[in-house]
Parts: sequence; C-alpha cells; structure tokens
Amino acid sequence: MARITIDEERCKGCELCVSVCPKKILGMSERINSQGYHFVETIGPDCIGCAFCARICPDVVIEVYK
Amino acid sequence: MARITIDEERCKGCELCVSVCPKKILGMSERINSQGYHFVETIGPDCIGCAFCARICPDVVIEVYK
Amino acid sequence: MERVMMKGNEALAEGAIRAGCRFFFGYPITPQNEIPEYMARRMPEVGGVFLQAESEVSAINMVYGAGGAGGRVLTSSSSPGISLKQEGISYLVGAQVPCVIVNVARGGPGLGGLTPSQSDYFQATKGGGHGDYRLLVYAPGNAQEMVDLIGLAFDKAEAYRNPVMILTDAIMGQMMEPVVLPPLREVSPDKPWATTGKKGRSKPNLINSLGIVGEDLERINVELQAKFARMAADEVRYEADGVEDADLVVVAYGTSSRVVRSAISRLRQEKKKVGLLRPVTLWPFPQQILAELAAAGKRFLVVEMSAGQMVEDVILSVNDRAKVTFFGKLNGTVPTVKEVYDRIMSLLPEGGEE
Amino acid sequence: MERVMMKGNEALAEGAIRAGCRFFFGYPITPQNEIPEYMARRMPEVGGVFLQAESEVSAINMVYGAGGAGGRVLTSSSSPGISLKQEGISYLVGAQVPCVIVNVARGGPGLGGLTPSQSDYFQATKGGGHGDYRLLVYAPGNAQEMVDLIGLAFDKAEAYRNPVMILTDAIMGQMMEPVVLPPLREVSPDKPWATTGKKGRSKPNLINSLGIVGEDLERINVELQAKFARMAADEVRYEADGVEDADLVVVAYGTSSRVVRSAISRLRQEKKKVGLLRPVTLWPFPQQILAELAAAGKRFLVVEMSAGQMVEDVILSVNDRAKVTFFGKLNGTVPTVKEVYDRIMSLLPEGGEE
Amino acid sequence: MTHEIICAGFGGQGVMLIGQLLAYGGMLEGKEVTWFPSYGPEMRGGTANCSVVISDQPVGSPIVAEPDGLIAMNGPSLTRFKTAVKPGGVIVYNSSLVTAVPALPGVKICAVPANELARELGNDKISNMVVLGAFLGLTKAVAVSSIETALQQVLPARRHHLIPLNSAALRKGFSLVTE
Amino acid sequence: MTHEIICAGFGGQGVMLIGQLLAYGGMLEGKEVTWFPSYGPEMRGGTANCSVVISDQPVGSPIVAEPDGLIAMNGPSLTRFKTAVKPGGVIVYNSSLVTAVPALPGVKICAVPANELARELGNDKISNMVVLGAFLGLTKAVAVSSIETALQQVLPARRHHLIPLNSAALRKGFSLVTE
Amino acid sequence: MKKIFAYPRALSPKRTHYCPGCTHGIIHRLVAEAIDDLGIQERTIGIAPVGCAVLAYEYFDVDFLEAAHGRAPAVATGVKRVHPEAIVFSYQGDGDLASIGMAEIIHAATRGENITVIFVNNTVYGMTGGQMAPTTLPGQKTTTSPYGRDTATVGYPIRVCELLATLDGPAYLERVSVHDPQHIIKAGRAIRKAFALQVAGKGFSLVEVLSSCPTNWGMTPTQALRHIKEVLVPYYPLGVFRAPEEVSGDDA
Amino acid sequence: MKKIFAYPRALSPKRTHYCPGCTHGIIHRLVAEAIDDLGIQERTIGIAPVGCAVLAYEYFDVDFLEAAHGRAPAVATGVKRVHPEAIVFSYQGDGDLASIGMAEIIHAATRGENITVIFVNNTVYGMTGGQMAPTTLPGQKTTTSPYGRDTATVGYPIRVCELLATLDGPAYLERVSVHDPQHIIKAGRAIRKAFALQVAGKGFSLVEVLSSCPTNWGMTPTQALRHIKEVLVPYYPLGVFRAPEEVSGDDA
Ligand SMILES: Cc1ncc(C[n+]2csc(CCOP(=O)(O)OP(=O)(O)O)c2C)c(N)n1
Ligand SMILES: Cc1ncc(C[n+]2csc(CCOP(=O)(O)OP(=O)(O)O)c2C)c(N)n1
Ligand code: SF4
Ligand code: SF4
Ligand code: SF4
Ligand code: SF4
Ligand code: SF4
Ligand code: SF4
Ligand SMILES: [Mg+2]
Ligand SMILES: [Mg+2]
Repeated sequence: MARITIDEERCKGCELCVSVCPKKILGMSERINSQGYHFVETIGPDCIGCAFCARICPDVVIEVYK
Repeated sequence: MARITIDEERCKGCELCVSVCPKKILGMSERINSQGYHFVETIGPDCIGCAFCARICPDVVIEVYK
Repeated sequence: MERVMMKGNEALAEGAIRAGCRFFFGYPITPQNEIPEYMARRMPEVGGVFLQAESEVSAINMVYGAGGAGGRVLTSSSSPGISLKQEGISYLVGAQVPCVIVNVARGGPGLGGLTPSQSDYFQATKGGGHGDYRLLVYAPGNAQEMVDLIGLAFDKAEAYRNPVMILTDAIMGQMMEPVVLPPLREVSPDKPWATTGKKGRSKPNLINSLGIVGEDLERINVELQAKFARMAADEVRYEADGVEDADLVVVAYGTSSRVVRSAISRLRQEKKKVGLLRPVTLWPFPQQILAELAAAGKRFLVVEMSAGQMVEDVILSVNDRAKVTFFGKLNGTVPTVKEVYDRIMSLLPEGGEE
Repeated sequence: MERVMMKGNEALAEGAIRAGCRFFFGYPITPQNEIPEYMARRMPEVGGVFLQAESEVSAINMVYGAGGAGGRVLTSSSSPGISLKQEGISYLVGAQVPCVIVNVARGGPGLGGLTPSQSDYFQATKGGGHGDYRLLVYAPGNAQEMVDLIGLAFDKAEAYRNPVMILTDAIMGQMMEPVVLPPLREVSPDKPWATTGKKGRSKPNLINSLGIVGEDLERINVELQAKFARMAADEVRYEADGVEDADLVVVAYGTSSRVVRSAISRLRQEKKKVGLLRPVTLWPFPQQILAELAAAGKRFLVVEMSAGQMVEDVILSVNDRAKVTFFGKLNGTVPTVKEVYDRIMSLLPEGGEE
Repeated sequence: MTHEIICAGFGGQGVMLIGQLLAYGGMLEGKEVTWFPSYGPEMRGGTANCSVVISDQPVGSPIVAEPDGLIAMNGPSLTRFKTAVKPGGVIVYNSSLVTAVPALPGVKICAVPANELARELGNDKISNMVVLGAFLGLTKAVAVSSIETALQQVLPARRHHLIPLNSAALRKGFSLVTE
Repeated sequence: MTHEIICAGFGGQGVMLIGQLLAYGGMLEGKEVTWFPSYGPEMRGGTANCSVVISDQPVGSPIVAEPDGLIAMNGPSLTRFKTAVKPGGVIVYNSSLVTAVPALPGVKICAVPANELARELGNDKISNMVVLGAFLGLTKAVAVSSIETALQQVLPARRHHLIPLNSAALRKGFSLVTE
Repeated sequence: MKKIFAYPRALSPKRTHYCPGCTHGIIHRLVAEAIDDLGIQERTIGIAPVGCAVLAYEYFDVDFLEAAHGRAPAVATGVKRVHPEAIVFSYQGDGDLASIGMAEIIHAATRGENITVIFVNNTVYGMTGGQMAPTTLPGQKTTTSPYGRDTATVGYPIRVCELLATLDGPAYLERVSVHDPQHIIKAGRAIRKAFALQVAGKGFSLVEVLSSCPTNWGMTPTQALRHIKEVLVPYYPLGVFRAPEEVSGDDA
Repeated sequence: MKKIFAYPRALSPKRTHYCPGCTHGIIHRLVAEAIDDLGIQERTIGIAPVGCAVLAYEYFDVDFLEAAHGRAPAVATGVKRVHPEAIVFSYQGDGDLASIGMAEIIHAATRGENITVIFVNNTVYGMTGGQMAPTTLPGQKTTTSPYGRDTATVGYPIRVCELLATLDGPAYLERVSVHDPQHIIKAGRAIRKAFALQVAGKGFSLVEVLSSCPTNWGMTPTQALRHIKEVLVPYYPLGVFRAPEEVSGDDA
C-alpha cells in the first residue's frame, strides 16, 4: 500500500519517472500546465512505493507515501 | 694527453668545476675578472679530458681538447 | 552583388575569412558564440585553424603566438572575457603583434547580463590593461560594416603592427541583416619581423615587450607613441549625417546610433534641424570634426548605452562642457526610439526647455 | 610618536594590519613583493591569514570570497598582475564586495620593466574591467600616507561596499622613509549582507552581480551609479600647496608630485609664483578645486610618468584645453627635478616663451 | 512603408523561423530588413520572441517596441505583447492554445486555430506556418511566394522535402483570412 | 641643509646597508630622510646602488640625480656616477679595487684602501664601514654615534655581536680623513 | 501512511530553469538532502558557477556567492579562510572546472582546502549552447566540434578524478552517475560523504557526477540517461579515487 | 688534439645574467646541444617565460617570443599552429608552469600539442626573490613561507610529471636532474629525445629538470647541487613517466 503525490505545476514532462516505474503506472497527461508542459499522472493503482520515480525526477515533483 | 681552455671573462667563480674534477687540478685564481669574480684556473697538469668540468659549468667557460 | 541575410556575428566571421584570416582562437561566451561556432565549421574548409582555447587568457596568448609568428589571427569574446584578456592585450601592443580582437559587449559589471551594452568603451579606448597604449577601435553600425570593418581591421593591424579591436554589442551580433560579401582575398603580407625560425636570417627575430633598463623601456614607448600619433592623424573615421544645417548634433555609435537614426528620421519629417555624428573609429576619436561643429555653434547630445563614457571624449573634443548633454541607458536596456526622440525634442530651441 | 624607517611597501602592509586587515591573498610580482613577504611573516602573529594564490586571477577571486564572507581583505600586485585582476574587480564592484587592491605600478605595456610608472591611471580610474564602474582610488605621496591611506581605504571600502584601490609605484614602494604607525585597531563592523551561513536568518544572503533580465541589471546599475555619485560628492581629497597666489599650478600625484615639489621649492626660493595641486584621490578627481583655480585665471602644468592620462581629467575639470600643458615621461624613467624646473620656467610669464 | 513585427511563442513552436522567413522574404523583395531574436535564459523552456523590420528605408533600431504586427503562438506571448501593438496594427494569434479573446481598440485581431489546421495537414509542427500565412494575408508584408523562396534558403537541404508541406500550411493560413 | 648621496658598488659589498644606515642615522638626528634602492636584474651579480637624502625639509624626489656625496665601492660605480657629482661635492672611493685616480674640478675626492684596512681589522666584509666612516668624516652628514645607534636597529639581533667590529671600522675610516 | 520521500528542506520551493529531464535537478536534490541529513543548513555557504547552474542560489536555501566562470574554488577558499567553521561547497560544470578553472581546482585540491566540490560532468558547455568541453568524448559533435571531436587536432578528454588523484592534497575523490535510481542512491551517498568529511575537517573532497544535457546532446531525457550509461560510464569509470583511511564506509 | 667539448652553435656568445653556479646555464647548454645535434637551428622557435630565464632569448641563436608569465604553452600553441613545420619549445620555471600557468600546461598536454617543454624545477620563485612555489618542499623556508612550508595551511607540492601522466595527450614525459656530470649527460639525452619526438611529429613532450637556485636557497653552488641530490631527487623521483612505444631508446 503506497501512493505518490504529483506537483503538476513543477512537472516538465520529461518522462524520466515514466521510464523507471517498475509497475508502469505513470503516464503523461493530455493536459498541459501553465508552463506548457504535459505533466505526469498515475495511470494505475499498483504503486509499491519504491520511489524510483521520485528519485529520478529532476524537478522534485513527486513525493512518496507508504 | 688532454687539456682545457678557460674563457676567464665568462667565469663566475662558482667552483662547480672545481668540485667535480676527478684529478683535482682546478682552483680559483687570486685575480678577478671585469665582473668582479675570481675565475677558475688549472693548478695541475694531469687533465684526462673527462669534460666533467665543462659539462657542469653553467657558463660554458670551458672547452676540452683530447 | 548578392545580398544574403546573416547574423552580425556570422557576417563578421565570414568577413574575417574573406579578408584572409586563417587562425582563430577563442573561448565560448554569449552573445558571441556564433563567431567561434561559425569558425569551427568554416576554417577547415579554407585550410585555416579553429582552436577552442581553455580560457580567454589562453586564447589571447595563442593569438600572441600566432600573430607573432606572422599569422592573420582573430579572437572574439564578450565583456568579462575581454577583461580577462587585458594583460594579453597589453603584451600584444608592447610587442607590436598585429591581430584583431572582437568584443561583442554585454551588460556589466561583473557577470552582468546577456543584454547589449556600450559600457566597455573606456576599456577599449583608454586601455583596460596596464601601460600607455592604444588600440585602433572600430564600432560597426550594421551587419555590412561587420564585414567591411573586420577586413579593414586586419589590414590596419598589420600596417601598424598593433592590435585592432572591433567593439560591438549583443544586438549587432545577434541581429540578422542583408549583407554583400566581398570575394575571398589571399593575403601574404611581408612580415620580416615575424618569428618563423631563422631560415638563414643572420639575426634571430624576437617578439618581446621587455625593457629591463628604464631607458630601453622609454625607447619602446617613444616608438609606440609615435605610432599612435600616426594612427590618430590618419585613421579617424566617422559618418556625418545632416550635421551641416543642424542645431543639435547627436553623437552615438553602434546600436545606439541606430536608435538615434530612427528618432532623427522622425524628427526630420517634422522639419527639426537635427544631425547625427556617428564615430566609426572610437579611437582615434573624431575630435576634429566635433571641434569644427562646436566652433560652428552647434550643441551636442551624446546617446550611449552606458552611464556616460564616450561623452568624456566628446567634451574633450568640443572643449565646452556647457554644449554637451548626455542621455544614457544603464546596462541591460536599450533606449527606445521614443525616449531618444523626446530627449532631442527637449533640447531643441523650439522644444520648450530653453 | 616613534618614527621608524620603513619601505613604502612594508609601511603599507603594517598599516593594513593595524587597520584590522586579517586576510591577504596575493601572488608575487616585483616591485611589490615586500607586501606579501611582510604579510607572510606578520599575519600569523596577529591571527590573520596570508595565502599565496596560484595566480593574480585566483587571488582576486579569493578576495571576492573573503570579502563577500565579511572579512577585511587585501590583495596587492603590480601592473601586469592588476590587468589579470580586471574581471575580478568588475565582479567585486558588481556584487558590492568591499576590499582593498594595491597596485605598485611598474612600466608597461606588456612585460615592460621594473621601473616606476604612472601609466595605469586610466585603468584605475576609468575602469580597466568591463561595465560601468568606479573604484575609489588613493595615490599616496609618501610612506606615511601609505600607512594612513590604507587604513582609510578599508573603512571606505566597507562604508560603500566597494573595492578601493591604492595606486602607487615602484619608487613609493621601494623607498624607505620614516613613518609613525597608528595603534592596532580591532574592527568588527556590522555586515548583515555577508555570507556567513544563514545562522537563523530567514533569508539567505547572496553575493552576486547577475542581472539576467535587462531591467534587473538596470536596477543594479542605477544603485551603483547612485553610490558612485555619493562617493564623488564626499570623498575627494587633495593637497593644495601655494596655489592661491600662483600663476601656474602644477598638478601631479605620487612620485611625480615629489619631483615637482623639489622643483617648486627651488622656484619659490627664486620667488616664482608656482603652486602644487596634488590629487590624493584620483577618483573621485578633485574637479571642483581645479575648476575654481581655472576660474581664478591660473594656468596648469600636468606632470605624469606616462604619455598623458590624468591630463584628460585636468582638462575635463578646467574645461579649457588652452590652459593646460602636459609634461610626461614615458614608462621607465622618472623626470628629474631639473627637467621639471626647466619646464615650469618655460611656462612662467617671465620664462621667455610667452 | 515600414512593417515592424513581433513573433512570439513557446520555445520550439518555430517563432524564430517565421521571423527569419519574413525578413528573408522582405530582402528578396528588395527591402531593407532586420531580424532580431530575444535570447538568453528565456530561450530555455520559456517563451521566445523576435523582432522583424521590413522597410523601404535603411532600418534604424532593430528592436521593435511598438509593433504594427504581432504573431502570438501562445497565451503568455499574447498577454505580454498585445498592449504594445500600435493603433491600426494587426494581431494574429494561435487560438488552439489561447482561450481568452482580447479586444483592443483600433487593432485588428485574428484568431487562427493553427494546431488543428496543421493537424489537418498532417503535421502538428507547421502550426507556425499557418499563422504566418494568415498574417501575410492580412498585412501583405511580403508575398507568400517570397516566403516560399526564402524557405529554400533558410531550411537546410536535408529539410527541403518539407517545403511543399510548409507551403501548403502558408497558403491555408493565407486563404483563411483572404477568402 | 640637504645631503644627497649615492652609495654604489658590486652586489654583496654592502652598499645598500651603508645607505640605510645613513638614512637611519639622519632620522635619529630628527632629519627628514629617504633611502631608495636601485633594484631589479641589476642586483644579480652586477652593480647595486642606492640614493639617500638627508634634509631639514620634507624630501621631494628620493632619486638622487646630482649627488653632493658619492660613495663608490668599485670601479664601475665610480665611472658611472662620478661625473654627476655636483661642484662642491665629495667622492669617497674604495681604492683597494679602483686603480685609476680621477680628477674632477670642484669635487673633493678621497681614496680609502678599504679592503686592506678592513682586513687589518680582521674582516674583509666591513670595507663598506671603513668607507662610510671616511665619508662621515668629510661630510659630517650624520654623527658616527648616530650610525652606531642605527646599527642596533638595522642589523638583526643575531648579528648584534658584530656591532663593535663595525664601529671600529667606521671610526677607522673617520679618523683616516679627520686626523 | 508515512511520507518516505519528501522535498528536502534545504531546497527552495522555486521552479528551476533547467531543461526538462536535465539531471542538474537530481544533483541539486542530492546536495540538499546531504545538507539536511547532516543538519548543516544554517552554516552552509554555496558557490554558484557560471554555467547552467548559474542560478543555483535560487534553489538552495543557504547563503551563496556567485563566482566568476571557473573561479569557484578560489572563491570557496576565500570564504572558508574567513569562516573555517562554515561548510563551503562549490557546484561546477565541466567547462567551468576543467577548462577555464583548471588552475583553481588543482591548486585548491593540492592545498587540501577543506571544501567540497560538486563537479557536474555533462561533456558539454550547456549554458552557452553546446560547445566542446574538455570532457567532450572523441568523435562527439558539438557546436564547436561540428565534425566530431578530432583528437589529432584538439586532443583528448580530461579525466578529472584521475588527474586530481595524483596530488597529495585531496581527502576524497569519487566519480558517480545519476542515470538510474540505483546510481542516484550511490551518488547521494558519495555527496553526503564528501560533506561529512568536510564537517570532520578532513580536507578537500570532490564528487564528479556524470550528468545529462538532453538539449545539447539532441536527445530525449530518457535517451540521454541511456547515453550516460552506455557511453559516458565506460569512458569515465565510476569509483572512489581517493578516500581517507580514517573515515570508513558510506556513512561517514 | 681534437676539441671534444665545444661551445654549442645554437648558443649565443653572450654572458648570461644568471647567478654564479645557477644550473639554468647548464640546461641552456643542453637545449642548445640538442638543437645542434638535430640540425634544427634554422627552424626552431623558442618561447621565453617570465622567471629567471626571462632573457633566454638573449642566449639562444634562434627566433624567440617572450610569453606572459605562465602562458608559454599557449603562445607555443599559437606559433606551432601557424608553422607546423617549425620546432617550437617553451622554457619555463616551476612558478611559471605549475602555479599561474597550470591550466595552460595541462591543456597543451592534453591537446597533445606537438611542442617541447623544458620545465626547470628549482622549488622556488627565483626571479622575484625566493617566494614559495607549488614545488616548494614541505618545511622549506622561502620569503613567503618564512616559517617553513606548512602543509596544513598551504598544502602539498605538485609533481608535474606524475600529474601530466594521467592525460592521454602527452607523448613523452621525463624527470631528470643536473646535479652531477652523469646526470647532466642523462638530462641531455632526455632533452634531445624530446626535441627528436617533436621533429618526428609525435606530439607533446616535456622534460622536467631539477635545478638549483643557490641564491634563494642560501647555499653555495656546490651545496645546492648536493641539496638536489639528497633532498629533491627523493621527493621528485627521476625517470620516464610517458614514452611513445614507437620511439625506443635514448637516441630516438
Ligand atoms: C569569463 C567567462 N568566459 C566565458 C563565459 C561564458 N560561459 C558561461 S557558462 C560557460 C560554460 C558552461 O559549461 P559547464 O561549465 O560545463 O556548465 P553546464 O552549463 O554544462 O552545466 C561559459 C563558457 C563567462 N560567463 N565568463
Ligand atoms: C602576471 C605576472 N605575475 C607575476 C609576475 C612576477 N613574476 C616574474 S617571474 C615569477 C616567478 C618565477 O619563478 P619560476 O617560474 O619558478 O622561475 P625561476 O625564476 O625560479 O627560474 C613571477 C611570480 C609577472 N611577471 N607577471
Ligand atoms: S513509487 Fe515506484 S511504483 Fe510508485 S509510481 Fe513511483 S516508481 Fe512507480
Ligand atoms: S520526472 Fe518529474 S518532471 Fe519529469 S515527467 Fe516525471 S514528474 Fe515530470
Ligand atoms: S676535463 Fe676532467 S680532468 Fe680535465 S680539468 Fe676538466 S674535470 Fe678535470
Ligand atoms: S663552473 Fe664555470 S663558472 Fe663556475 S668556476 Fe668553473 S669555469 Fe667558472
Ligand atoms: S542546456 Fe543541458 S545542462 Fe543546461 S539545463 Fe539544459 S539540459 Fe541541463
Ligand atoms: S635567482 Fe636562483 S634561479 Fe635565478 S639566476 Fe639566481 S640562482 Fe638561478
Ligand atoms: Mg557542462
Ligand atoms: Mg623556479
């Protein structure tokens, strides 16, 4: 049982988090934030709280709860 | 049978040649040159032409014949 | 005469190559990176050398070596990088090594900003380095002059055996404008003084600025001063536009002269008697024409993107402080046409303030 | 008030320590080596830091760090080394870091010589680095002023948060003269802006000269210019000796002012009306007194060990070129008392030439 | 006759290119022209813009402070520059990314759903050309054909196969406002 | 009253020291003084010299171009400076190293066989003090006792044991010209 | 549920100006975490370089000085000599540190100056638009090596850790990478250790971080991380090049 | 009788300004002999440093440029790029090369610039009166380390050959000494080889020569040579630090 929070406005849509999520539950939103970036969103429920996404995010967009 | 020539005016009296001559046939003159240095002179006949003196002289004062 | 659109920086780079420059040493810095990047692509095509130095200090000393060895050599940088070159520049002058140095100036002091600026005027004209020396300093007013003056700069550098500086700014460097490029020149001027290896010469050549004994150093300086006097007499360039019938002459160079030109063209349509005096050489400064205009009763407005640097030379030329007004923008912003227009209006007899 | 004989360089170093300077970063160069060497011995005795930097560039950046962190910090060098510091100096001004920089000038340009010179005047006063900036520049006239002005320099540097330069030369630095040393001061001025670690402050401190957006950079420059204006209004210092009744006022600073003084004292014995105006601050320049003297009808002779640098500021002050005559010696030699005497004689009404 | 134009948008939307094409086109028509980019840290991620001047006279200041033409490819650009546009001027904006419709007295404003139109042509990346086409249609600053010639010179050879597509986008934008 | 003095010789002959002693002595007598060395590459191996000014007035130029006193410890120094000496001036030279005897109108010239005299006192190195003593005897620029006090301050503590010897040399030179 | 990954205290909440996917951001976070961990925020002083990290002072909630290009080690030295009890670090790019700033880094290292250097090696001049750096790989195309870096005319890349390891001064030298979460964890440990050694007064420490520049490499951020792994790491081997005996383990 | 030791042709007959017993003079002669041996006098260009050898151009009968302090490798680079066929050498002291000129020497070396550097290490700033150099030994007294070099505050000496040997650029690096006739012969061979490699186009070569400064060491010339042997050589080990495989033996 784990979950993440996403600070959408900080996200730059680089997709690094997407590339490392072992559960493949991250994806890019259709929407854009005020900077013009498609931000990341969770697309599945199976978060294991590994924090890979958070660690690789250059913009410290993600916080992890477990 | 060997000998050296000494360009007295170039000599700075550092005595390095004296210190390396294996035959101990170099010594400092009582006289000084125009720069105020006591220059080197030969004080014995047994030069073997090893050129140690010439090689170590920083001022290329000595030439060696053999 | 085909016109091509080029950025000022690239026009300058191509202009240098067409003028026979075959050696470039420099270090990246905005807003002049187009110059080294252009050279990196282009030099191999013409059999020349582009080398990115490890620093501006190293670059200017490579220039010293290449210029001393007889190469037609260029370096470019922007304000902080030019500050780092000051020791080297002083050496180049002292040893009489020809070369061209480009300063695509940006805002200062310190790290400053990437915005255009004219606040390196003193550094270029009075000598940022140590000792009594002068550079021939050209200030292009458009992309075409970027091409033309760099060519001239190499010729003059070698004629006088003195470094020549092109002082321009971020706007002139980044702006695209149509230019007509001259044909590629092959130059191989005779440089009997250059260090090439003795090659049978009886006396070795020496590139040097050392004068250990005071009298030797004095002799070197007397020779240099004589050269600077010749440059001062022969190398002044400027553009005078509508100054004869003007009440007010605006003095401005480079980017600010363009803003002034826009303002003046509006004012002329309104039948105001305003002229433009644009120094093309910042050193030697067009003292004489300014003195003559002052003698003819004109007043002057100096517009600079600085806190007021060239204005000192205008006052020194005019020799009457009362006649000279200054309008400056501090590093970072460019005066708008409207600001200049308003300032001129306020100075014109019918403008109210007088 | 015990008098001790000291070399100018050593007097300056001891003066700095007595004024509370506890950090010295520098690189050896003749003719100022007595300063670092003195500091190397003396700093450990007062719990201060002497560190020989790997270069002048590094030294000035250590100064930037130490000054930014709130230390009372000094660096010294001579002409080529000062040229290398130009980028750093521009940064120091831009980031408003107080410090004192000493230039014991020697002959240039380039490697030049070890002989004294006054040819770094432009560099010191107009800004050898990039951007619009000013240093407060003191020119000591004797060993006692080496002591006194360095103390003042630290106080002013911190009061204005601006680097202060002491511009002197090989003669002033190498010469021994009796001096009276002030007592050791303990200083710990409040520097709320210094980077010390936040230590509970809510906002971090920042030492910086970056203004990425043009308007930010403009704001920085407006602030700097306001400060320079205050300095110009409040910090002018000069010595006027017999100028009231003089027909001719000789303007000279540092070493050349001493030669001039010798010549004038001879002339006074011969009842000639000659005075000396010795700028103690080269920037701000004593413009007003010169303007007043000019208004009172005096003529001026400027004597420099250069091709003519301060003379521009004299003309700008007097605003009448015709009134100003220049006598310079080119780097490497010092004018003799006789040369100056003869030149003054030639300019005096009864001297013949008029 | 002098055109003073600002082209602005996100980095990557190709506003620099359309500015250059305008200037190049003007030059090909024998005009005096300048193109001047805003640059520096703004370039990265944020917005980008450039000034273009096309004139019968030698150009003075290359920096356009009061444009008579504005091409705005996104919202922030429109917000930043719209009030600077001179009375009698023209604004063309990309309505695919901008929701608010500004109203400015004396300024002609034209919305172009550029992303949609570009997608219709099969390539999202040519939305800039659609907007440029519309701008040309409204201002006649330079002829479409001059821009097409300019494309040959401005685009590197390896991109020349894209010229027909760019052309189509230009003409689509142009016809949008002229037909 | 102003004394303008040049002390010159080979490097290592101690001419800088006697110059400093003169200046220091002057200061101790309440005078204004300056000492100025020639330096730089000349120092190495070649000749060295310094200027000393002792005056009742603040000293202007510290560089002596026309001395009224010259101390010349060797031939090259004498050759270089002798013609600069003012009429009425004094030259004291080390005749142990200088053979030619110069003649100059209006200048008092005094030969001191300094090396020999120093050797008599048991130390070759104090020939400079012998010459200085003679110079003081002729010019009275400062008192011998002032130089002796100056020695305490100028010499580092580890050399203070040499002061009596230096004193003796000074007085020997002094008596040479006064007795 | 507990927050197991949180925004570091020493990092300010501002959005950075870095390009999407640029690993400068990761390295910033690791530095901030080290400062948090060691509880030194109130006495830390950072030196920002000229390079893409020129605005680093905007992102750390500690005192900062902006250094001239390449001179951060000299500035850090000045600061440290005034405040020996402060924790002083510089954050420098490869152009800044290994090109113009080569003399300064070598001399700070040989002095054993008690500072920490975070050296971000992305094999290119990021800020100025992708020119060749001293670390640019043979054959790599940049704006000033448009035909690929030609070792015959411009020579070879410099391996900074190996170079500094010949000096007696440094206490700690390690090269790490941030191309995947595992390596990021290791990089974090190295950075923490470098700061810890400074706290313990052990002298000069430097951590070289292989970092990406997707913008100037012309790659997507994901491609760029793969490039680090496949191309950079083989050329710039990871590992410890100097460690003080007295301080053992990762948790020093 | 044949002259078996003669004044080299490439040396001018002028008297040098060096102090009595200073080994700069020996090194000058060895360079001149190498030039003579290889028959390259007409195409050799020297770069003089700022340091005691500032007047080197007075003593060699070849073209010369006087470089700014520390910048000789950059000047040499400029010259060599204009005249690739010329034989270009710089002659630099330890202050010049290892302190202010550190960036220039490292970058010339890593570029593999086809020049020869004669590096005269006398552990002190000779010309300016004996200040501390980057090569000054721990504990050594100089005018700016009057209490002896304290490694705790000013750090450790730099071993230049070892440092440069970490770079891929250099073709040849050797440290030699001139403290007795045997070592002088070896030093001569190394210098000759360094020039020969340049003639062969092999790239960057540097010979570090341990040299004396009797004046600033406060020793007689003879004592100074003993000091090299007993103190310097143990700290700065002699030997070859890089040699190209293609060129073997001393007589390359
Ligand atoms: C004296 C000086 N020279 C050059 C520059 C221009 N400049 C700014 S950043 C930079 C290089 C940045 O590259 P790097 O250090 O690798 O950092 P990155 O941007 O890659 O993180 C250069 C050359 C400058 N600001 N000052
Ligand atoms: C920019 C600059 N800084 C400093 C100096 C002063 N300077 C001249 S030579 C020298 C050091 C000489 O030492 P080294 O290189 O070891 O040569 P050596 O005299 O020992 O042979 C220095 C610091 C200078 N001329 N220029
Ligand atoms: S914490 Fe792990 S599983 Fe959860 S979203 Fe992040 S990477 Fe995926
Ligand atoms: S790594 Fe960070 S910035 Fe990149 S897409 Fe994921 S959340 Fe956004
Ligand atoms: S050649 Fe040998 S033996 Fe002869 S003098 Fe010289 S050192 Fe002595
Ligand atoms: S080594 Fe040379 S200079 Fe020294 S004493 Fe012998 S001959 Fe004279
Ligand atoms: S240019 Fe490169 S290093 Fe700089 S922020 Fe962008 S990706 Fe990062
Ligand atoms: S000072 Fe030292 S290095 Fe210089 S010439 Fe004299 S002995 Fe040689
Ligand atoms: Mg980088
Ligand atoms: Mg040395």
